Amino acid sequence: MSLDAHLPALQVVVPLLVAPLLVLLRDAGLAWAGAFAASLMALVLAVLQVAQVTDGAVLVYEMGGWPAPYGIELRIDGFNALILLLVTGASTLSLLGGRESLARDIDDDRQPLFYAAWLISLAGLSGIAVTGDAFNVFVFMEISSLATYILIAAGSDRRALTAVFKYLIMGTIGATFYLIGVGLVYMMTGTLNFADMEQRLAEVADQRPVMVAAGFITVGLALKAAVFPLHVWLPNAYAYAPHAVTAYIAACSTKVALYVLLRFDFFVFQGNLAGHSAQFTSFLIPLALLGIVVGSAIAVVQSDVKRILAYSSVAQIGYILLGASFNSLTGLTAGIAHMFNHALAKGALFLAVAAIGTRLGRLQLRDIAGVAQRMPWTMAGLALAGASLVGVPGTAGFISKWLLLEASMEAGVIGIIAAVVVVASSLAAAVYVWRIVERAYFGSPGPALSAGTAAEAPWPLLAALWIAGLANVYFGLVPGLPLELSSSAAAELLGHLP
Amino acid sequence: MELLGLFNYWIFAVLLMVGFYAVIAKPNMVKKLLGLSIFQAAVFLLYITMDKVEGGTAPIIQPGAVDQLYSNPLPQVLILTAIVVGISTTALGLAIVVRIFEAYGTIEEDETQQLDIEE
Amino acid sequence: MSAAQAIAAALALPTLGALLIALCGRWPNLREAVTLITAVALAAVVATLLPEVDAGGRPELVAAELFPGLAIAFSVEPLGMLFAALASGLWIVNSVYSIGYMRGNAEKHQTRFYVCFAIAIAATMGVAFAGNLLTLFLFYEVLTLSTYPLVSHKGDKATVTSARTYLGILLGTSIGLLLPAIIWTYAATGTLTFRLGGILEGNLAGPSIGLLLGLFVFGIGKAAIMPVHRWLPAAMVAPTPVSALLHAVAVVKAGVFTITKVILYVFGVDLLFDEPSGTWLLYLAAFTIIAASVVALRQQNLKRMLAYSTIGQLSYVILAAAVLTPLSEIGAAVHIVAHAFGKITLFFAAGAIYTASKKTELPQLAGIGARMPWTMAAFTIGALSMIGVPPTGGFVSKWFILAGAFQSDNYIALFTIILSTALNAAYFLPVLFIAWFGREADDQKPHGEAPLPAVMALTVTALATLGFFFFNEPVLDLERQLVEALP
Amino acid sequence: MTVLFGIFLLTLLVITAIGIVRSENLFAAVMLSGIFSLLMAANFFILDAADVALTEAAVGAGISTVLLLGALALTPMQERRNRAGRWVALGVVTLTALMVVYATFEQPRLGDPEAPVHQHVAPWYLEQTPALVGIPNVVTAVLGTFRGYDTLGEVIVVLTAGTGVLFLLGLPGAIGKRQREDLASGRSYLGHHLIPQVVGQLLIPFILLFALYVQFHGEYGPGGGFQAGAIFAAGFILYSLIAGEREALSIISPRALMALMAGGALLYGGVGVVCLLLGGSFLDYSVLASDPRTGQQWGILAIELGVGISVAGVLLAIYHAFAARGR
Amino acid sequence: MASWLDALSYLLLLGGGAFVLIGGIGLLRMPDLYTRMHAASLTDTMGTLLVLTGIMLQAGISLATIKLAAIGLFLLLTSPTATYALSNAALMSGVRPNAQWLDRRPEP
Repeated sequence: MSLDAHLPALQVVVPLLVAPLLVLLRDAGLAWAGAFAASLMALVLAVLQVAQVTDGAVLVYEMGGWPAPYGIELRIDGFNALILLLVTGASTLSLLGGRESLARDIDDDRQPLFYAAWLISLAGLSGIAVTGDAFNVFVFMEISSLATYILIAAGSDRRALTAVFKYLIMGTIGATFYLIGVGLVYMMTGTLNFADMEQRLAEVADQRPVMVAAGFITVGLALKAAVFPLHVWLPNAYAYAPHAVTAYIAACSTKVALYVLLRFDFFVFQGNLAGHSAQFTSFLIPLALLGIVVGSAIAVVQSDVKRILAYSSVAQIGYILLGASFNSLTGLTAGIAHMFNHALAKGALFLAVAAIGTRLGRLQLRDIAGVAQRMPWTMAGLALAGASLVGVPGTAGFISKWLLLEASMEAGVIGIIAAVVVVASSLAAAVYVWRIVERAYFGSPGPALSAGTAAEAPWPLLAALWIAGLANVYFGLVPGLPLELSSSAAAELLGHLP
Repeated sequence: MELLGLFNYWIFAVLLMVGFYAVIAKPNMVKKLLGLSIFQAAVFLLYITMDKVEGGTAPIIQPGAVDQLYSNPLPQVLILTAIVVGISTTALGLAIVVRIFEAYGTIEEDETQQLDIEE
Repeated sequence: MSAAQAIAAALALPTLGALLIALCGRWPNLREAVTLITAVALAAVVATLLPEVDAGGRPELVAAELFPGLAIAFSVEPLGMLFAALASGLWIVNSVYSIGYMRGNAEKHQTRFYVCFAIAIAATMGVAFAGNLLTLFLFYEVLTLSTYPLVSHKGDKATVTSARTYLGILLGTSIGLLLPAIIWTYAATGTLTFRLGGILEGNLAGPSIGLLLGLFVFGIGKAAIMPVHRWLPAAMVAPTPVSALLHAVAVVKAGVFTITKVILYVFGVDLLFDEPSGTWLLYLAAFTIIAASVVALRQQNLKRMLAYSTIGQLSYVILAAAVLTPLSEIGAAVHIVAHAFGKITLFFAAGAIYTASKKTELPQLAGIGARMPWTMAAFTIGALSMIGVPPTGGFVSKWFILAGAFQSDNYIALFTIILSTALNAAYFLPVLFIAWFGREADDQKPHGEAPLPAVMALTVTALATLGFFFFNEPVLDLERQLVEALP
Repeated sequence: MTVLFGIFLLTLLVITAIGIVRSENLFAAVMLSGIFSLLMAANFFILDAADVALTEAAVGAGISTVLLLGALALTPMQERRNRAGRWVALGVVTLTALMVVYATFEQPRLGDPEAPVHQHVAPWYLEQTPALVGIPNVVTAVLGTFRGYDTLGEVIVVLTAGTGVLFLLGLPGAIGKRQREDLASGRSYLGHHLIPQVVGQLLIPFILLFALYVQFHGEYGPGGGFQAGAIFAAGFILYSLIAGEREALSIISPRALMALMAGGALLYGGVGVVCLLLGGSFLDYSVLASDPRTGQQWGILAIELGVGISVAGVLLAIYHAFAARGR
Repeated sequence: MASWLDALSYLLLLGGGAFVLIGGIGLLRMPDLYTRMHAASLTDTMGTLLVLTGIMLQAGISLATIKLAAIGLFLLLTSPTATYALSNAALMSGVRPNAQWLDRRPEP
């Protein structure tokens, strides 16, 4: 077989096998280089695969040469490809930008372990994205989660520890719920392969175990994805993780859980369970709306920049979910596209925050007053990404929000409400982004700044930030790629509805 | 006997309940982890229960045995993996708890929250 | 240079200029030279577009196609052409004036000032040339944001507070009302592209039209129609050149321009004409005119008085547009120009007075005419134009509006205009009187005219005000194209 | 008979679980959880899941108890009584349990041969294993080949846990400031007690031998890399209890431990890559030898070894990380 | 197999069970740690050995028997050692045996 037939496998294997090598290293710089190289390679692999699936093709890879459902198969379609692109891109940029701040937060002899954990989490997230096997999802979910706990626990503030413990508990509960659900489905179908499940579930559809399984799986994954009432682990975890880590996980980790949620619900259940799609809608839309409202509202009153952005993430997850729960082509496209665009915006924002944090060390609003004079490029990038988060036309954020509004317009009365909520929360977003920007540009420098010799951020960080920022503009003006992928993904998912 | 067939499932439910309760109701972090492992063990029971076949044996093929029933190997494999995942989570959790105790001087969640607020 | 390139250039030049200005921040002379050059170049570029539009051409440029039927696109039509020409032309004068003013008052952050100014102009061009609602919305917001630093220029507590009011009202209304209106329009029609005669025809009917119109009118807070006018007086804390160009020309005109454009290109005159639920706009405009004039009457601070007068004058444009007759539509367009010349002159004068004598209150102006004859002469011309006395530009526009009102026997409009004219006279003439014939208080430290650039600038605009009375044909020709389609 | 025994065990299981939750002395709770695991293992055994039973016994009763004790040595033993919000918790929990019970009524009965689980994939494994892999223990076959990818994931999970614990707690002589020299030596341990020392030294070789047996007997009976690794680690932990950490760490140095951790995973992954280079797909062992079946067997042997090495390394490293943290 | 062998094995099994049961009772009734451990350990060793022998008799001469023998040997070594280690640890951590309970017993 030629090598590019192995792309799906390599996507996971490369970071997975570089990680143990890093454990053996003693030199921090070398470890970083290795991690970055692996992550970059993963990004290249992802791009190659995206190129292959844009025309609606599906890459199938049989692990160990065993045909599904007996062996584990990897399936790559538009949806997975988008997620892969997102995960690898986020990891690569965060690694590129994060080196200096990480080197400051973490002792040298611990850094190899840290970067190993980073690669493992990358492998785990990619593994979730590529696999077509329900249990395999669980395994890689745990891999990525455990690794992510390590990354967050590396935060210099002691609150990082309590935050990560909460995350560990809730994450494990989520994973176990998912496991229960899979178990029940397996019990009724005797298979673990998604596609196969869909076939065989038809016979036993609407039996209690299956419905209960649907419930468990949805709740479990919602926990992992920090869907509104289950989001309590998210703000602290984001706020106290090392800056680069925040940029990385905020961009992709919750998205991947959402991906599994959508994949499972649309692929396996909605086709078979009568009225499940209706329940899905009626159950999730209110949650999504509440999430948007509450998240935005709390974000507006926060005083710590990272917490502002963390709560905004809660709201943004609400957007994605809202789009998905409309069960319409436009809605799903909007949701999936928003996964991508929000990742761009949030990633860039947190990279900018990382830059400020690297120089100032403190991230209260009052601390960053006037920082724009010291770090003009960083702040410009932050403003740009902020615009995308608010959804200013011409940025990526606008595209998906517009689609979302279109979808809500199609959805009747509840849609009107949704549209109102979305617009209102955009206003809120404008407010909390503006609070940051105004402080940074027009605030008079506080003691922290005027005393310290805060200069512009290190160039790799700036490079990462601006790559992400410009991506926001590029995909805002030429949204072809993400739209193609997400609409094909949406069509693919909806194809499984009766 | 009809209902006895479901006994294992109910035990699974009860264990799930007990473990889950410990996780969410107990503020002590070690206790939470213990509850978590009970919680997971319950799920193991669910899987292993479904692999049993009346009159079967462990899926180790004896040479020359004709129409011998074997229990289902797949759930066993899954649970082998799941057990490992469980212990790994516990180990990591314990390490975090130790660090928390060093940083806060307590492993009761409500107390650490109190300390954070006062900070 | 092809038309499309010209459009691109019109947007790119000021942006580029802003960049250069930022880079040359260390060398004031160079910086201001760049500003002037950019301004002149921009005016030239815009001028190259004029002939084609005059000839009925509609140059277009699609910057980016977001979805099918939704793009960042530009298309030059008479109204926008006029607006662009006006803004870019006056930017030259204003730059000259700013240089005099900023140096005369030794303001801080001058670089930021010029940069933001350039960006604001770029945004104005975008608004003027926007080919669809989305593009217009985008640049509308950019304009808001880029002017915030200018308004909060002084940076002390009071200034920042009013600047926040300014931003809050403009941003809030635009996102909270204008955006939903746009979405609604898109949902109803499936397009946002401007088309003369409207795109809503047949897609929307009944009271919802009135409602949508409401969303638009209040969403476009820059038009300062009551009750969303509060930001304009607040914005008077800005340095005078800002008030002059932005709050007499660019920003506020962007507002009324947008409303007019929405009426002509989104609703379509016919639709509104047949739909009773839209007529409230007329009454609201009328009310705003009267109320604003009355408030202006009671102002003691010169700039605040001018601000309220602006509010009134803006509603003239809306009123004219809302009368919905060919002549009145022309009147609306013409009034944009006439009022621009007049009001910028007045602000220049106010700024000149402040620069020369640090006077801001009306009573202080007693006898100042003797000290600053040029300035006060210009001021007088501006004031007369506001009232609408020949031979000033103000008369021309009012004439058209009145004619339009007659055309449709619209007595509310007639009555409003006449009454407000009286009110304008009532608050401008006293000022002129005390300025020329009043005895100035004895405790005066002597002062002469303002710095030369300032005086030059205001003389030019004053002359323009006069000149517009005689040479208004080009504008009329341009705008007649708008109404050929109308009944 | 078996059913009754099963019910008896399960009831004990529930009682133990409740005991764990209720006891406020964490030490007692940990001990109970060890018993809990043993009972669970017994259950698994009467449910015909020998491998799982062995693993649960080795891990649940053995390793996790050791780890918990290691952690308790560094944290308070006593849980503070706190009854806040238990009614809410009880409500949530009951709801979950009720959902499950509700589901049970349409689930296949215990041991029902007609259950879908026994129809679709499983029979295929049972039938094809002799032909395709040619080893008697189907569990090992599925674990190693058909779902070898999952098992690779499992090894990585273990490696991650090890990495995490070392990252958080450090490992004397490798991670963190502490050096091997400031570790406690045999004196402070059971070392100066004759009986444990003699018995320990008598037993340890056999334990390691047994570990090897489990490792390589995995194809034919219950056992395999993971259990073997656990047992191996247990043997060494016993040694360091008797002789002291410093001596234990001088036998397998910290760096060597980390090398084991990584090496096992690398061995596993390496096999996969070799298959890939030999023209098969990832983890397709059939290309390793001329005869596919032999290839499969070699592959399983190799990866089981990898699992064993990795697990042993990680568990030892974790133990030392905890043990060395205190003093 | 011969019935007397069977009978013997049952006897052993029952005996073993009895010993373990007694040990359990002792564990409950004895007053302090040391006595309890004393009760538990002895009976435990004895009981398990008996049970194992019983099973061996059941199994006859086979691999299983050898395994069982190994287990028995193992237990014979470990369970006393464990008891020793435990009581030793208890003593070191300051648990004093209390022998006064005899006196505090109520008069019959």
